[in-house]
Formats: sequence, structure tokens, C-alpha cells
Amino acid sequence: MHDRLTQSMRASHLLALLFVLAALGLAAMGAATGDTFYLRLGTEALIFAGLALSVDLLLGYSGALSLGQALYFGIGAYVSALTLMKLPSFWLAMAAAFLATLIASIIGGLIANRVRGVYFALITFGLAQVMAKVVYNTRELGASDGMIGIPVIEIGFGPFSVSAGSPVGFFLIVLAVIMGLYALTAYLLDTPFGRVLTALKANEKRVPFLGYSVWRARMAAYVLAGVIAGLSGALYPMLRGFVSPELMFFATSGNAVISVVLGGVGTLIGAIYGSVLLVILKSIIGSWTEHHLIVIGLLFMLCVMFLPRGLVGVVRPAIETWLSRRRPAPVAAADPADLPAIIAETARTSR
Amino acid sequence: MKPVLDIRDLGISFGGLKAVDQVSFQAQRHRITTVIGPNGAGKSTLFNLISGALKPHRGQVLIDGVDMTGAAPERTKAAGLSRSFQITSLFPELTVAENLRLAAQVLEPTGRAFLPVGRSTQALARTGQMLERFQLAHKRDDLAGNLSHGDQRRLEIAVCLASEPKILLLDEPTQGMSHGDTAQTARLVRSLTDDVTILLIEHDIGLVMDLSDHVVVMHQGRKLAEGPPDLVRADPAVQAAYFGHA
Amino acid sequence: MTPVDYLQFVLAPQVVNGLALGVAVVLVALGLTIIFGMLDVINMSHGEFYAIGAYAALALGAAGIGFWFLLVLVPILMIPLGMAVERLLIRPVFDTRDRHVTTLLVTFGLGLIVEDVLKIVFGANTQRPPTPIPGATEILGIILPNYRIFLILVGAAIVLGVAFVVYKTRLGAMVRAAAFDRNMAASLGVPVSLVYAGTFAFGVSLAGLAGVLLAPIYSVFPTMGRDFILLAFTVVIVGGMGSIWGAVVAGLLLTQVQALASLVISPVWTDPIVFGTMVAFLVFRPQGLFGRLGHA
Amino acid sequence: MKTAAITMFAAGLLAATALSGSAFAQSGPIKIGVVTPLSGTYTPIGQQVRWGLELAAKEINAAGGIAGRQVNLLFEDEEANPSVAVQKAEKLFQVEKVDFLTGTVNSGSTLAVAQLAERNAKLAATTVSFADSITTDKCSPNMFRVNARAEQQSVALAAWLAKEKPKAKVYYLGPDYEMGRSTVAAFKSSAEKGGAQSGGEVFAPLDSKDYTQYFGQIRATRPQVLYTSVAGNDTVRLLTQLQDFGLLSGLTVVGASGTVTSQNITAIGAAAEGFATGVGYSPQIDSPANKTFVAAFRAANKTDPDLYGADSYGLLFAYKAAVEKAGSTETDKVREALRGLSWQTPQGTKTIRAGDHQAMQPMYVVRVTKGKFDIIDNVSSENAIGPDACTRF
Repeated sequence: MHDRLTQSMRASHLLALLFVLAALGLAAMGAATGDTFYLRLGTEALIFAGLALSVDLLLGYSGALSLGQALYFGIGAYVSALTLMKLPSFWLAMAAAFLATLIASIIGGLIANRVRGVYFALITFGLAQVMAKVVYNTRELGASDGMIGIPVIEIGFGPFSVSAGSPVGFFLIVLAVIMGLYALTAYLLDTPFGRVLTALKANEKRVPFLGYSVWRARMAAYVLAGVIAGLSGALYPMLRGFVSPELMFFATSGNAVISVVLGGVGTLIGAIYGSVLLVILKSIIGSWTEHHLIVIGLLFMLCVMFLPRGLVGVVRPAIETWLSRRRPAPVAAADPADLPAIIAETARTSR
Repeated sequence: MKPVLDIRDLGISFGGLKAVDQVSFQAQRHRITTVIGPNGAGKSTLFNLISGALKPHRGQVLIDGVDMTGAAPERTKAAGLSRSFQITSLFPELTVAENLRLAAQVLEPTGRAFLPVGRSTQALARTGQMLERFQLAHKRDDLAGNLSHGDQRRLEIAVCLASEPKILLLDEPTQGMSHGDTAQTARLVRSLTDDVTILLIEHDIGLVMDLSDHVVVMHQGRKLAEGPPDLVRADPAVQAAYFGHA
Repeated sequence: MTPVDYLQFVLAPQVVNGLALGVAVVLVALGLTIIFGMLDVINMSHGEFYAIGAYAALALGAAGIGFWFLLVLVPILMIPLGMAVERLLIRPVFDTRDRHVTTLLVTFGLGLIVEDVLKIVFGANTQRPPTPIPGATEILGIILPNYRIFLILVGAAIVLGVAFVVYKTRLGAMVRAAAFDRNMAASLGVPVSLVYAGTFAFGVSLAGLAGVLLAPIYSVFPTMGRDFILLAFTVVIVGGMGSIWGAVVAGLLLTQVQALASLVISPVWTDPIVFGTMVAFLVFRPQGLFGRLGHA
Repeated sequence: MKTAAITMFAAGLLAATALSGSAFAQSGPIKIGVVTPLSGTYTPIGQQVRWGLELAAKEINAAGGIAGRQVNLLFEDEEANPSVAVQKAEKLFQVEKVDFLTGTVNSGSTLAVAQLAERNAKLAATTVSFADSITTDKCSPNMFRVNARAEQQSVALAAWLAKEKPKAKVYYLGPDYEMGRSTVAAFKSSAEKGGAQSGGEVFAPLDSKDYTQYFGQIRATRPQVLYTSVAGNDTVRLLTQLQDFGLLSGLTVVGASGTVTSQNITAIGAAAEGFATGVGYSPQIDSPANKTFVAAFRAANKTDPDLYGADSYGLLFAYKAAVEKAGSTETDKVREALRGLSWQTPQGTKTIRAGDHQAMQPMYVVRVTKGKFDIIDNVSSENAIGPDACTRF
């Protein structure tokens, strides 16, 4: 017997599985046709999906709107870039980005978590603005030009290795990392620890009287989100070979918020769908008119007003009902624990 | 016998107003102690001081002999104190069962905080008990926000009890209830004393006299009198200050 | 540089120029703080309404309408716009549980759209209306353009006028009552729904007025709305949500801090200083300098 | 299962477009990708780039195209953001299979696109970015620059200043970011070689609202010349505020080439009078080629070309010459043909220096008189270019 939140999460997992299948289909098609651009565009969409995921963890679960999540994405990207230029190791870059964003988000969290609601939004916005300005003015970090010349790396797994320059190979790696982050977040949200976060959004005032420290829960969510954003950002220079201060600008944070709202706040998988949708929209509309802001702004407003749970919110309830009718469900179609295995399996076979 | 809750000379003032002033009393194990007094007497403020929502300016709060003065709510909770609110405070977007499970998950060993909630056997068992005991089992999957007022008030008590506290602070549990519901809730509260010590704020004098083992009368922030219900009712000072107005 | 030179050429003008900039910031923040404080709505598109006001002044001015008439006309034209936005965008999400976040998001989307529409209608190039009052006056060796003197005076008059309406009139009392407790106000016969729409429109209209007044100094371009918005939000927070006097004090204070700080450190660090002030206030005095209007 | 349908649709769409992009090498029209800001603050520059290229393409196509093939321009909006620029450039390279790419404005985008061009074995050129690094320490074998770089501009301006105001006291005001600082530093060193004295310098944040807070320092040092490298809206504010404060009288204002352009000169109005800069182009250049170009540009776009429009216009003719010389659009052959190429542009003969891919061109000093850029001095291309500092190829 699953409770309702677990049921919703399982519905998200089904959508996640669908997403992974579609992504693998794309990878297979891309590999067959020798495509580069769409696979790499898809890879970028996935990287930004990681940022959107971290925004949804904060907004959709602990109820805190961050307008500056690109800060940690940018820190991850810069640290990864600096590491790669010294030593082109995937694992080292990811570890360095993890450590740096862990420290940065603890510091940021100590400041931002003194306040809540709209003040939290403004503080996170300001923090990112100030840090972006500092990077923009630091010659050692390439200042306004950013840094180019990040090498194309080989990513080793024991005896195997994949080149970040291989469109299919790197797409699958990024897919694995991002879906891994999704699975981890989804898993945590379905534990007693994660349920306290959900409780924060539902009624923060009541939480301490149940015996949980609001501050600690908020910090945990904030740091987790920062690290997720940072690990996603660390993948960016591997794909594009450069970093620039624009990665920390409000445009990047704002796009993540738009993705989450389009996909569905508080659905987790919605952030990933939303991010891909936004990239597709921008790519299509952007080639057709330079006034893409109007279209995206309009869609965004309509979603906020009429689809508070976004596109995923439209379909997920139906899946939940369907899942709850299938009784008893010992191992459902997509258990979070199965996801990495499925991804690993398909990655193996497609190599 | 050692009191479960020992309030000593508690006081706080807002601006110049002494909202609670020199209040001392004790709550005995498995008894119902009721705080009564006219509106603005400082009853809810007293609850806020005891539960950690407010820090007292003076005095002490001892829970089971341990000084918990000014401790944050999550710490008084850990010390075994659970409280309800005058205005229902639940998680309206979560189901009835999840409201209870959230409260009961403190019963789990720390190691299970990072295992799926389905593995929280103790919390889930406790949730089941509470659903049965408070006759909410048929509504377990309803959203708390969609319940009737009476059900919400009952759920609030259940949430407080789900964590197996030693002391239960109930702030007007029958507030806004129909006659029938009030009687039912009174029976329920009485039945709880097997497990917990209860500190109650209540306006319904009939109910107070019926239910209480011990009554503390507050007036303008101070304790006016205390004692068994009958004695308190007979107290001329209480008559003048409280019942005279009622 | 001699101390006298420093005082006359550097320090004194810095203070006076900071004052003019301060008045500009206060004018932009005024509408924001009223909407924020009374409706509890975060209007992220406030900057874009400021831009609309400036463009309206530019277009109508080019059509031959005099500056003095524009000062009255543009704010009046902004009122139906504000009413419509409140009705169509704010009202439907007003009662959502997290009003702050929802209204912030809706108005953020609106801002994106308005910016692009302005570009389509008026083109991407920077434009500037002529300075209505040319020339400069020298007082004690401090040069101050006449238009800035005018701006400081008009700014003061506007602030006093708004404060009078909000704090001293029956209309203002109704608005404050509605902000404090909607149900209580409704039971006292305040037409709450109309008051809300009117208040929002009033804030929008003030943004438009700021646009008319500031266009000759700061010029007009599609993205101009982003210019003041972080500073204006900072002023609102430091001053206290909805507090008119708070916005005035905070606006003048922060711009002075900025102006004087830029004498001793690289000006690029003045933004972090202003932001640091906001953080400090949020952490140590979240109610701001003057507390929240209509609330304890 | 609406989402499933959406996913499938999206995947199908991506795949379909991926399939349709296959190459038509060496036949059909020549495709040139233009990744330029069409939204955001840099839109006006992107417009000039677009207009210049469109005019050139129209003329080339009317005259029979490049080696008999028509030119097809494909535009993408880069939002002045390197991440977007690279994504769009990759689309043009990979999907549209463009033969050549141009359009980037801010130097961050240009550098990132240069690297992408290398990794895709394609060629790109900038017609706008003037950061020295693009053809010096961060030069790329696949990137060319046909516009004048910062040093060429400051050499020309400093030479004129040394003649016009010998030993002048100069105050420097730049935007506070890497480009702004390096532009000021470059001009300062050129000017001081010519005998100028420094009255002080200040860097204002980008997008400053009010420059009046620096006026006190400027007045106190009583400079004869003010050098500034702010651009766009910032110039409008700086110059009009200087005028409002009556500080322009007796002060010679000079600046970078992007400081006053056709985009902001109307907004600046009278405050722009007397402003002088070193630049690679002015609509006032008195040559038949330029007169024809300006007339055609004005007829098409109802506005004068500026340096961005002219340099972008000129680029296509360089590419045409190179492709026809190489007899192919292959990267290596065109690169060889472009190196050392001399060709005619509205601003005179330009030559691409083989060593760093920087165009050499005569430089002009122009001064705003009655809203027009009058040419008041010029420097030959050899004297302006400066040493080749590119070591990568």
C-alpha cells in the first residue's frame, strides 16, 4: 500500500522512464544518421534540466523560489573548467565541482536562509548578480570574455572510455548523470527526511512543533539543490569547451524557473520535460522570429495562471489513478532504484 | 509525585503590557489540568511560552524535571511536549494519513530518515492506530484541507498524539464545534489520560468542570487561583473576575 | 588637490548629485512599495511600466504635446492599463496560497512581453526627449542643471502628495483598511475589489510618471525597465514594505552611500555594497526602517 | 498520455530535421551563417550587421553570385550570450551546413565561436568585436577579423591628439569590465607616447544610470581632454549629463569607435558635437565606392551605415574573392586564399595579415559636426596595425 505522495512520485517515475526511452530513441536515431547538432543540443538541454531540477527541489518541495540558482551552476562550470585545463579528468572535475558547490551553497544558504518567501527570492537573485559581477571583473577567470580552450576529454570507466567529443557517447553520459540526480532527488523526497521538506511547503509554521528544525531542513534542501546545480554545471564546459559569466546571469536562472513552471512545479520530472520543451521552443521560435520573448513570456504566464502544475500536472493525475488501480504493485514499472540500472543497461548495449 | 510539567514564575511582556506575569503551577502525570480565564488573560501566550514559540523574559519551564526554558519548539517537542493550536494548523495539501505519519516519524530510529517512507514501520503502525482511534480511517487518503471543521480539529489532536508525547497542550480543542462533536471530543480527551498528561485551554465552563482534575484561573496575565474544579468555582475572587463576566 | 577643491568640486557635488539620483530612485520605488505594501503583490513588471511611461512621453511629445501637459496626461493614461492588468493577471491569482511567488512569476512573464513589444513598436535604438528645462545654475561653485533642481522639487511634491492621499484622506484610510484586513474592510463598506484595482493602477500610474520625469535624464530604450528594478526593490525592503517615508529615507540614504562610497573605492563595488545593505536589513530588521504600512 | 505524445513528437521532430540537413557540397547556393544579437541590449549593432550583409548579398547575387553560386544568408539570434551563440553556430554548422559564419558582437561570443569553428573545421569572421585578444593571444587559425581592432583605433586617435592638443591633460573614463579597461589602457599608452599627461581615471559600472558622481573628480582635475570607452546607452547618458552640467565647453571629448555610433547619435543630440574617435569607417569617406554604398544602404534601410554595417558589408566581398581564388569553399583552401588577401571595400583597400588574420586598413579620425562624422585625419594601414602578436599559427 503506497501513500499518495509515493504514488505521485511513482507516476513521475513512469514519465521519467518514458523520457529515458525517448532519449535513448533519439540517441539511437542520432547514432544511425551520424547527427551531431541535435544530440549535442539534447545534451545541453539535459544539462540545463539539471539546473531546473534543483530549482524545482527548492520551489516545488521546500517552497522557496530561487531566482539565482545559476550561481551554483556557474560555480560548477567554472571549477570544472579550471580543473579540466589543469588535468583533463572527468571524475576529478566532477569531484572538484561537487566540493566547490557544497562549500558555496553552505555559505549562500547561511545568508539566504535567514529569510523566506519573496525575500528569499530577492536575496538569491542579488547573490547571483553580485557573484556574476565579480567573475565578470576577474581577469584570472577570463573576465567578461570567459574562458575558452577547455580540452575535449576522455571519460574513463575502468577499462572503457568515452570521448566527450562523441555526440552519442557524451549524450548518454549526461543522460545518466542527470537521471541519476533525478533518481537521487526523487528517492530522498520519498524518505522521512524528504517528507519534512514537503511539510515545509505545506505549512512551515507547524513543522517545528512536530519536532523538526525548519532551519536545518531548509539548509539541507538548499545545499542539495546547490550541489545538483553545480554538478550539472560541471558538465557544461565538457560539452561546449568554454565557460562565460553569462552562465551565472539572471537569464540562466530565469530560464530554469520558466522550465520548471512549464513542466510543472513540484513534479520533479516536470523540470526535465520543461527544460527540453524550452530548448525546443527557443530553437524553433528563435529561427522563425527574434521576438521569441513574447511567445515564451505568454506561455509562461498562461502556465502560472491556469496550469499551476504545468504540463506534467495535466497528465500525472491520470497516471496516478491508473497506477492505483493496478493492485497490488510489488515492483512497479519504474522503481527509482531500477532507473540507473536501466540507463546503464541501455548505455552498454548501445555502445 | 514529581510533576511532568513544572511552571515557575513565568513572565513575558510586550511593550509595557505584562502578557504573562509570575505564573507558577504544576501539571501532574495522567491528569487534565485546565487553564481558564477571560479573553486576553494570557492563556495562549502561556502555551507559546511553554512550547517554545516565545522565549519567556523570566521564570522557568521544567519538563520532567529538565529545564527547557526558552528552548526552540523542536527541542520542547523532543522533550516530550506536543501542542495543538487555537486556529487549526495542519498540512492542508497533504492527506490525513500523511499528516499523522509526519508527526509519527519522530518515533523512527535516525537511521531510517534516509530510507523510503514505506520502511518506516513504527511510524506507519502508529499512523494506523491513530486513524482507528480517531475514527479517521475511512478518510485516510482525503486531503486534510478538505475535511470538515470537526474532523480537522480531531485530526489536529491526533497529530499531536501521534508522536507519543508525555504532555499534550490542547488549545481550545472544541472551538467552533457543534454540541454533539463537543461531547464526543470531551470523551476522547478524557480517554487520552491513560497515555499522556494534558494541559488544556477551554472556554466551555461545563466541559471544564466535567473534564478537569485541576484548574488554573488566569486574569490579566496573572494566576488568580488554582485548585480542584469545585473549589475554584467557589472562590469569590474567581467569581468576581471571571464568572461574573461570563 | 587642495582640501577646498576637494570640498567644492568633489564632495559637495557628490552629495547634491546623489540627491537627484535619490529622488529618481524614490519616484520609481514609490509605486512599487504601494503595490507591495497594500496588495502584498510583487510587481516584477514595475520597471516595464516605468518604460511604458517614458515611451508614451516620447511618442506624445513627438506628436507635439508639451512636456507640462504630459506630466498629467501620461499618468492618467496609465490608470486604465493598470486596472486592466490587475483585473486580467493579478486578480485571478490573488487568492493562491503563495501570492508573493505567483504574482512575482506572472508579472515576470508580463515584463518579458512588454520589453519585446516596446522593441517592436519603437525600435531598438536609444532615444531621448529634449530636456524640458535647459541650462544649469551655479550655487556656491556647485553646478546643478536646472532640470535636476526641478526634478528634486517635483519629486518632493509628488511624495508629499502621495503621502497626504494615503495617510490623511478618507480614500487613503479605506485603502489602508483593505490592506490590513480585507474582510473587516468589506464589512465596513469599503469596496475592496475596486480599491485593490485602484491601488494597483495608482502604483502603475506612478511608475509612468517616473518614466515621464526621468526620460530626459536617463534616455529611453526597450530594456530600460531593468535599470532601476533591483535598486527599487532594495529601497522597498530597506524602507519597509509599503512605507512611503521608508522608501524616501531608504532611497536617499542608499544613493548617498553609493555616491560617497564611489569616492573611496572602485565604483563597481557600490552595487555589492547596496546589496549588502539589503541583506543586512533582511537579516537583522526584516520589517525595514519603518515597518509595514497598515500592519503592526 | 499527452506527455508521451509530446515527447514522441519532439523526438521525431529532432530526428526529421537531423535527417534533412545532409550536405549539398560544392553545388547549389553558398550558405553563410549569421549569429548576431537580434534581441537584448546589442540589438542595434545586430541590425547594422544584418543590413550590411543583406545589402552585400543582394549585390553579389545580382552580379551572378560567388563563383556562379548564389549567396544565402541564415540568421540566428545569439542574445549577446556566448552559450546561445555557440548553440546557434553549431546548428548552422551541423544542420544547415553553412560554409562560413559571422555576426558575433561581444568578444566572449566571438572567442567561443572561434573555438567551435576550429572543432568543426569551418571558418568564421567577426566584423564587430574589437578586443585585441581575438587576433593576438587568443587568435585562432579559423577566425578572421575584418574590422579594426582596439589598438588600430587608439593609434589613429592618439596620433591626431598629439598634433591637435600637444601635451594635453587627459582624463579617462571607462566602463568597468575587462574590455573597457583594456581599451582605456591601450589608448592611454598610445597617448602618453605622444606626450599626453594623465589627469586621472575612473571606471564606472556597465549600465550606469548616473555619471554625475564622477563629474566632481573630472572638474577638480581640470582636464583638456576626456577619453571614454563607454558604449550604447551609457554614452547617451554620459554625454547628455556632461552637457546638462555645462562641462562640455572647453573640453575635447574623444573615445572608442563604438562610443558614438549611428544608433545613439540621435539620442545624444547636440551633446555629441565635437566628439572625436579613431575608426575604420565613416559614411563621409569621400570615394565613389563609399558614396554608392551609402546611397544603397540608405535606400534599403532608411538610415546611414555605421562601421558595423560597413565592415559586415565588406566581409562578404572578401569571402567572395577568397572562394573564387580558391576555386572551392573548402576550409583549408579558403583559409589559404584569405591569408594576405587584399580587396576593395567602401573604406578603401583592406588586407588580411597572414600572421594573425587581422585586416589592415587605413584608419580615420572622425569628429561629429552637425550630427555627421567628418573625417579630420587619417593614418595609413601600415602605421596603425601594430605588431603581429599571434603565436598559434
